[in-house]
Amino acid sequence: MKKIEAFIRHEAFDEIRDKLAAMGLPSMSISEVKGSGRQGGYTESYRGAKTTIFMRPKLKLEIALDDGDVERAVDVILEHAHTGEPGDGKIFIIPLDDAVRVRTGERGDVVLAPHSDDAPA
Amino acid sequence: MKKIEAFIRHEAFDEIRDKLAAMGLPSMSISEVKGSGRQGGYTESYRGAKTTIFMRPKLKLEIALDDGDVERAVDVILEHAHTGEPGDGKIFIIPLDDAVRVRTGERGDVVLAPHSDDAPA
Amino acid sequence: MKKIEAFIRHEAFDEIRDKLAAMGLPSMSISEVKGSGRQGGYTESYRGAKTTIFMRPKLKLEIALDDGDVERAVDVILEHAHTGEPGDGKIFIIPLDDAVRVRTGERGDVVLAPHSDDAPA
Amino acid sequence: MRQRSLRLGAAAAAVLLFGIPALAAAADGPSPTDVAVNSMWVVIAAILVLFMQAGFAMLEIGLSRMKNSGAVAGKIVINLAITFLMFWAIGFALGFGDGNDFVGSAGWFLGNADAAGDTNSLGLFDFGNALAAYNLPVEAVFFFQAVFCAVSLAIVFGTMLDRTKFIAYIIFGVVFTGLIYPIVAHWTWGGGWLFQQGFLDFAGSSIVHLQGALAAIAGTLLLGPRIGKFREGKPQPIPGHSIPLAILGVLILWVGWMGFNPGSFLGAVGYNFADVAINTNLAAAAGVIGATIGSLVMFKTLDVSQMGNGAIAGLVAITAPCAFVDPWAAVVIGFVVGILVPALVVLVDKIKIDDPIGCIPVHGVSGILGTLAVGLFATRDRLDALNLSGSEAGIFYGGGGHQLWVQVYGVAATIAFTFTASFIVFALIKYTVGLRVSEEDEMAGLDISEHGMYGYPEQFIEVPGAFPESARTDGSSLFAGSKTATSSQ
Amino acid sequence: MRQRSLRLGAAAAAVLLFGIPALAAAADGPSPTDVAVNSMWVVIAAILVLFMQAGFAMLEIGLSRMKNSGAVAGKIVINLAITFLMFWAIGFALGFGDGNDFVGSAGWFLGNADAAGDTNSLGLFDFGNALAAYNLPVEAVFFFQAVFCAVSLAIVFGTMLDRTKFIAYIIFGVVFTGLIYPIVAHWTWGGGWLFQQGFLDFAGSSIVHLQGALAAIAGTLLLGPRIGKFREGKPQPIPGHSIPLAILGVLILWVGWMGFNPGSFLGAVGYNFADVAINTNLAAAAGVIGATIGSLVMFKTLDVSQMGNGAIAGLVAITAPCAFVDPWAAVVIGFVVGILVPALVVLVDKIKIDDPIGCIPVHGVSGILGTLAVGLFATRDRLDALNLSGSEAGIFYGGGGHQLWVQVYGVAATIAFTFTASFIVFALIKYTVGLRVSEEDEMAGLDISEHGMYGYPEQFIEVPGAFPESARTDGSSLFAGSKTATSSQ
Amino acid sequence: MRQRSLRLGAAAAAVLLFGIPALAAAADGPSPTDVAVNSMWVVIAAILVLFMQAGFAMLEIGLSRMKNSGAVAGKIVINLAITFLMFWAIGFALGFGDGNDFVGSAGWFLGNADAAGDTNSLGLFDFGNALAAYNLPVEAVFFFQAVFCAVSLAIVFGTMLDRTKFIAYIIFGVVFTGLIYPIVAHWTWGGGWLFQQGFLDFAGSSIVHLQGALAAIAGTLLLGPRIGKFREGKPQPIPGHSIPLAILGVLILWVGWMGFNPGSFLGAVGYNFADVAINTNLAAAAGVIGATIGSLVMFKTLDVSQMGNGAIAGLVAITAPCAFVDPWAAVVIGFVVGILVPALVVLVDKIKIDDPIGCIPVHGVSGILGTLAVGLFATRDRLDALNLSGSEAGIFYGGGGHQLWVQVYGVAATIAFTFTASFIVFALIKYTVGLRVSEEDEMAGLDISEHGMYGYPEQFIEVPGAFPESARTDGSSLFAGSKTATSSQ
Ligand SMILES: Nc1ncnc2c1ncn2[C@@H]1O[C@H](COP(=O)(O)OP(=O)(O)O)[C@@H](O)[C@H]1O
Ligand SMILES: Nc1ncnc2c1ncn2[C@@H]1O[C@H](COP(=O)(O)OP(=O)(O)O)[C@@H](O)[C@H]1O
Ligand SMILES: Nc1ncnc2c1ncn2[C@@H]1O[C@H](COP(=O)(O)OP(=O)(O)O)[C@@H](O)[C@H]1O
Repeated sequence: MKKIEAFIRHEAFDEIRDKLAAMGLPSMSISEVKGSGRQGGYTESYRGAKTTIFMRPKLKLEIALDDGDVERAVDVILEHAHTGEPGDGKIFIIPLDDAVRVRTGERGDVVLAPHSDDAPA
Repeated sequence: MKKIEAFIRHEAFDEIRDKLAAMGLPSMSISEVKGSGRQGGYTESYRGAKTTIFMRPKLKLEIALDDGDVERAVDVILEHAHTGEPGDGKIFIIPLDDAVRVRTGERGDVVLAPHSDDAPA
Repeated sequence: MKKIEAFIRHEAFDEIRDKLAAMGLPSMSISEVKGSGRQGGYTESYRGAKTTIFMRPKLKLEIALDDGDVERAVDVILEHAHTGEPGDGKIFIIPLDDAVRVRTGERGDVVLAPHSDDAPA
Repeated sequence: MRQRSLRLGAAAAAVLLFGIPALAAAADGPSPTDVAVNSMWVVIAAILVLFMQAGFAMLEIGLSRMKNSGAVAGKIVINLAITFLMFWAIGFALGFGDGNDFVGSAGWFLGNADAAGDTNSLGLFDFGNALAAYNLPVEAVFFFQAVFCAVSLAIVFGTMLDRTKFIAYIIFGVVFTGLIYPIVAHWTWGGGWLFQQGFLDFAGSSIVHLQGALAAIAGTLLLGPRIGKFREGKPQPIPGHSIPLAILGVLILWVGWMGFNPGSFLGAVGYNFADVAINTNLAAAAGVIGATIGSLVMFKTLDVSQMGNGAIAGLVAITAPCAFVDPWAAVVIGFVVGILVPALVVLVDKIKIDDPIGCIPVHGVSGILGTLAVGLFATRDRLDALNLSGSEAGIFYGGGGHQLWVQVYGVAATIAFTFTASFIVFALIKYTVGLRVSEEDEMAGLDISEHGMYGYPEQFIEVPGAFPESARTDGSSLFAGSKTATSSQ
Repeated sequence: MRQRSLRLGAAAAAVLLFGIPALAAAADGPSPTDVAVNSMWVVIAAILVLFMQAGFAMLEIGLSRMKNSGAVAGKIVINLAITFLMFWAIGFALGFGDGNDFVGSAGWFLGNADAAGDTNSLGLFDFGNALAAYNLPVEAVFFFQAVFCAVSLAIVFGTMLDRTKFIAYIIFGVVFTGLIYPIVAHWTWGGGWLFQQGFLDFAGSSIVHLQGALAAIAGTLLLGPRIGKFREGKPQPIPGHSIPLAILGVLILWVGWMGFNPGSFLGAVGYNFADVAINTNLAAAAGVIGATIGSLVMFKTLDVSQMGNGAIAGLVAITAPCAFVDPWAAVVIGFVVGILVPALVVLVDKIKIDDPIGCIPVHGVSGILGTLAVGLFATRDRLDALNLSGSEAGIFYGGGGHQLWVQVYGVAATIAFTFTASFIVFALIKYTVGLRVSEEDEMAGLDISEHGMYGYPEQFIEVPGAFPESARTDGSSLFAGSKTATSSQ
Repeated sequence: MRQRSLRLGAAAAAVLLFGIPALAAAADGPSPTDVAVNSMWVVIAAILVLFMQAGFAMLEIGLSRMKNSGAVAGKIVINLAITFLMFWAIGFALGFGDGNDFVGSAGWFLGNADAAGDTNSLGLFDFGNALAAYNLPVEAVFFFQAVFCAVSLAIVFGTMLDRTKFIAYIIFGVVFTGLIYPIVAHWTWGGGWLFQQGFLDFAGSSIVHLQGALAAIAGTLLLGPRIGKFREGKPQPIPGHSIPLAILGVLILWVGWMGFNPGSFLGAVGYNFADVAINTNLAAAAGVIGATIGSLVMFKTLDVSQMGNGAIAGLVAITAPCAFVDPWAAVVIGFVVGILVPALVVLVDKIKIDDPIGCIPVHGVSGILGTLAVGLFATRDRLDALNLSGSEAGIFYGGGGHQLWVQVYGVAATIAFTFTASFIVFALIKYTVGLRVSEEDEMAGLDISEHGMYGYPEQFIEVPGAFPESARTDGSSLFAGSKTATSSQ
């Protein structure tokens, strides 16, 4: 069991979700973050005072999945989040000890098994 | 040392926190996320154009704790976040290498020890 | 490869980022969270009804880095986030299995190597 | 046409010229200039009162939850629309047309108004003509009275925020503006039985504000509090989502009241409407001070929403007496209702009524107190200047308790009728189409469950772009009962 | 000075006293009191119309994306400024000065106006003097006409939200307020050729609203839809970020219209402006009802932005006929355009035009239908009262089809001229300084890319404090083409 | 009663009829119609000025931090309340009552005003009666002057946003509206010594705006900049949280100014207030253009808040000269102050004053320049029309430097008195109850630390539901010094 945490551009998300859902991996969470990396800052100017903002808005994508699905998911993200410009983001893979489905109390691999978009397990 | 990451319904949070605090586990963090899973999307309609939103608002709960407290905490979350309907969410358990308390610089298990609600360690 | 997750006061962030960037670790992400711990709640009052809010706004800082950089980064955070009052926050260190740079597709340690502020790898 | 003795309607502008001897012009009919001046003032006042809809919108939106803000906005717009149409069709005729002591029956659809600007072209009732009032086209009177009715309706739904079905707003709006409000208005401003008893309500503390509050209470009792308002019997704060918009609303209402009260002379020439404006401002100001002190004493905090409520409480309370009392009395009246507001807010919480915008203290209690205040503070001089020989001065001005008594039963009659009628209508709604949305819809927010889109769609997380349409989407009708967007499977 | 027969301009206020026989005063020149009354009404009406800028600002801001909200705000302010200056310099002279049948040529910079309050001190054209109209200082007329022009310009850019370069707003604004709008206004309100044909547009359904919409369409065609509006040919919702602000905008516009239409008599003494106010309100109300029903039928939801659009559609449509038709006709007109709005919104989507605020249905189609409605519903009585002997009653009042025909070619002429002229200007802009921001800037939002700062800088994540200035920051000029803040390296 | 020669007050409306010979009516006392017309205009103008409070609220809220937005809203409401009560009790008497050259002493609590609508029923001072001015009830004059005072007070606190204790607002408000403002107002508008020198300030560039700015500077100097405003000596952007609300504020202020300046004739019959409206609009427009150019040149960006500041700078500057200068001069005045705004904003930053809303450039410097502009651009014709024989035409109109000199020392006297008095009051506050909140409270935001609740409680993360009350909660009084909500343990 692994968790993918990907920091990506907002624009990339729609296609990534569509593709993952089509692959049986519609389960995921997103949140808003701000990040810095190799992408430069930008200038904000207000009433004559200027400042450089290094932290740019990014989307954080979290997907818990079976070990066997990790590469597939990474490939999808790489494909759609890639522009080649700095700011494309990074993907991190984190080990998971366990997963629990709240609705059923099930634990372990079954919780992360691929499934179609809206079929309750 | 483990970290629990639970994606739950907003409504469940109050009781979960009360119960965890009563158990000596008041330390936690929450954030807003949007997620999809087995729960279906919903329709937004605006000026005649319709779209299905798959990503629904959820609350992400993060709790770092001692290995020994994990099951207790999972049980509390399961008890209060459970409705039996799709959308109840998932709990993930992640290994932690270390924990540091910024106020004191302490490290390791002591940082995650259960404590009463507002007693500085 | 590790990931640092630090829950800190907002005020501390600027200096932490400056220092980390100066050390070659400008890559990071932040997000808004609310948290409780040893810091007490505060009272909100509205139209005569009062309530205690235990969850206070905090900043969550996420930094993926090489194992060798972890202590340096922790030290920086400790230095600037520390006030000695409850509410200073905590730092968690999480093992990473892998890291991928979306722009280049590179994987592993190279992705997390220190770099100057805005030099594309 | 009914015969009436020399009772002179306060707000109905059947008023002798105010401190100006020459009535010759009036005898010959007003000059074109005077007609223009009178209708300009009344139309401008009506525009200011129309603007109050924006004030109510901002106040109610500001004090609602984010997820219901669009629903509140939509409600204001449709209710304003309903008011104009219903008042035009039947409300104005029932309220202001000639008829019997209880209800009018002339002027349906403004029929026979000739657009030529003759004064009182509808010949509504002799009330005006005999006294040189209504020296302006009937359309100006209609405009003014219609926006008053719209204010009363806007008040109704403030208490019912965040959980009421949209269709309930519509149905109740039709009945209230077409029937309930006009009937009560007729009693006083249409020359009906209360008016004949000497009941005084210059600009509507009871007729407009109390009525709105009564309907609100009736609706709320049938509706119940919002989910989460009471936990283990204790009231919980459910703060409105935008104090800035709420205070914008308060300021717009304050401005609008400059039409509401001073415009209620229904004319300009011969009236000292500036005096009424001053009384109105002083009461509002004293209301703010009162509520601020009250909030500090009771809550130990400077609650901004309470300050705003204080202003409105002062404005509501001075609405009935504004032309009959001296400035110092206006200050006293405003201060008293202002300082009561925080206590009343707590009391309303205590009796487990959920009143998000403070409608009951502000429009209900302050409306009653303001109406009664006429019986305490009205001065003989001012009544005489308005030729109100059928009414007595207040207790503090040697008039004895008579006027207070009249005010009391005027208020009582209004309460009895409006509460009962509203309760019946809301009950009918409740047991037919339903009054309250489902629990799921309430949790999800009315915006998404009834209007298909959030009021602030980009907050808090913008999910970028759009998603392909899905077969799973739920297109069931809003009017068919409880549609929910949150649990669509 | 041109000779003109006894054609009487509706909106131009060359109107006989309305239902009042005594013209003596007019013959001797108006009294100081009448001048004060007339100018007070027109100035107040102008202030209300000026206030509509706040309405457009809120409506357009509310229906734009959060990241572009500051740009919309800035656009409104600078366009208002441009209008006043251009209209003062040349617009008023071209539009309302004496001249030929197509354009005026007197009164540049309000020159020769003497500030002394003489009526028509510019001696613009005999239109007024001959008929006792313009009984007010020329400055009041100027103020009123200038804010009308500002409304027309505000409409233009609603459709072009979220993607247009700021410089394009400025350039087009200068040409539109200095040239395009005044010329068309002159045709009718300046006593030009359309006026002489008996064309009737009381307050500007075609002159103000349709013109704005035409320029908007021209601009939009050259601009293209927002990124993401159409996905695989299907229109996607790009919801505005704040329904509360949008509805505040609608309510302010509704209030402002109480100046727009009733003020278009350009005087008060002798006019039943309250009647016009009633027609206006009824049409707005019926528009709301129509759009609500339409939205429910077409979209199966109570779309709040559509309710607001319905109100404005009703207001736009009644603008031309408001003084010529009876209240029932106002209701019909408002309802028809209201119920059409949702269908038209879908249609506009179908033909792949991206119109975020519904400008085309609301100001375009409703403007046309309102103008044509004069040919259907105008009553002989009302035309006579206004002494409009050159115009015919509508079809439903036995006037035959003549007036409708005149209205049709008036609309056609307006469309032909304004669309062509606007298209040319926008095309020139497009191929010189550019009309649309770069894709990067559009994604980043106009606020940051053109104005250096977000409209809501604290949302959604507040990055606390400030960062040291960096050499990397991009200081290239906004006017030098596409500056982007998102990809500065 | 003081003897006064035939000095004629500009703004005080002691003005001969403007271009109209017949003064007969005035000799016999004004007709009821004229009284109605005059008071209608002044009351409506006062309502517009009252509405400016909503403008200041939105502007200041928009330019404040989210966490302080509720505090700003509360401040506006309570200050408005204080103004009405203090001005009624003593301010009006000190400012406008008959008295000596420095201060008035009649009309406390509007005493003896008889509500009957007699003109000048207080018999305040002979200023008006002798000259046929004050042809309206004293209540109208009071209303107008009270809302002017409220504007001046609203200005004070803009600069002091985000860090001032609420109690300081209240105390200073009481002193300023009860004492400081009335005294300076008396010098000119009460017929005092400045007026007798021929000093001209038609609607208050110096009396209202400069005074507000002076008090603001005094307060700010004692208060210091916000935390984070200067880092290592460099000014940092602390952007306001809502440009849309700020621009709504600007537009409301612009609209309100249509009452502010044209209403300052204090009457309608015989005055060309439309002319003043035009000058006012042109200056605002030119101010926008100026500030836009200035922002582009200085900042290389189209700063929306600067555009708004430009509008207000133009409005402030034209306030003194609006009735005395020709339109072209209004354009010049507006443009000059507009283009200066961005430079002044930078300058204020340079001298380490933290002025979040640009009060110093906009109300201070523009107020001074506007007042001085009278000495440059006033025309003899206009002064004669207003019968201002005691004042000279401006330098550009052959009047020599005399009037400029008078304007200079009028400004100097205002600066000396108001700055000193305000500084003393703020210093007393600082060293008693305290002027600034604790650092903790400032970081947490004034909303939560002083008002118990955020202005936008749902942003950014809604913590759902409510929590059980805790013993740990801090109930210490707000007035007992520094209560903080952030560190309550
Ligand atoms: N080491 C890291 N830790 C946490 N977040 C990171 C890290 N590196 C990058 N990110 C996130 O990814 C986003 C994009 O990074 P980017 O500048 O594209 O990285 P790179 O220079 O490697 O291409 C950043 O804004 C940040 O949110
Ligand atoms: N594999 C996953 N990775 C990340 N988040 C998930 C995952 N599965 C579920 N979630 C989160 O939990 C929420 C609820 O999921 P739900 O639909 O109840 O899952 P299930 O179908 O297993 O019951 C989702 O909206 C999402 O935020
Ligand atoms: N065990 C934990 N799990 C998750 N977040 C935590 C935990 N402990 C602390 N936090 C985060 O750190 C913030 C500050 O904690 P604090 O009260 O300072 O902890 P301590 O009492 O150990 O000093 C909290 O508001 C919360 O966001």
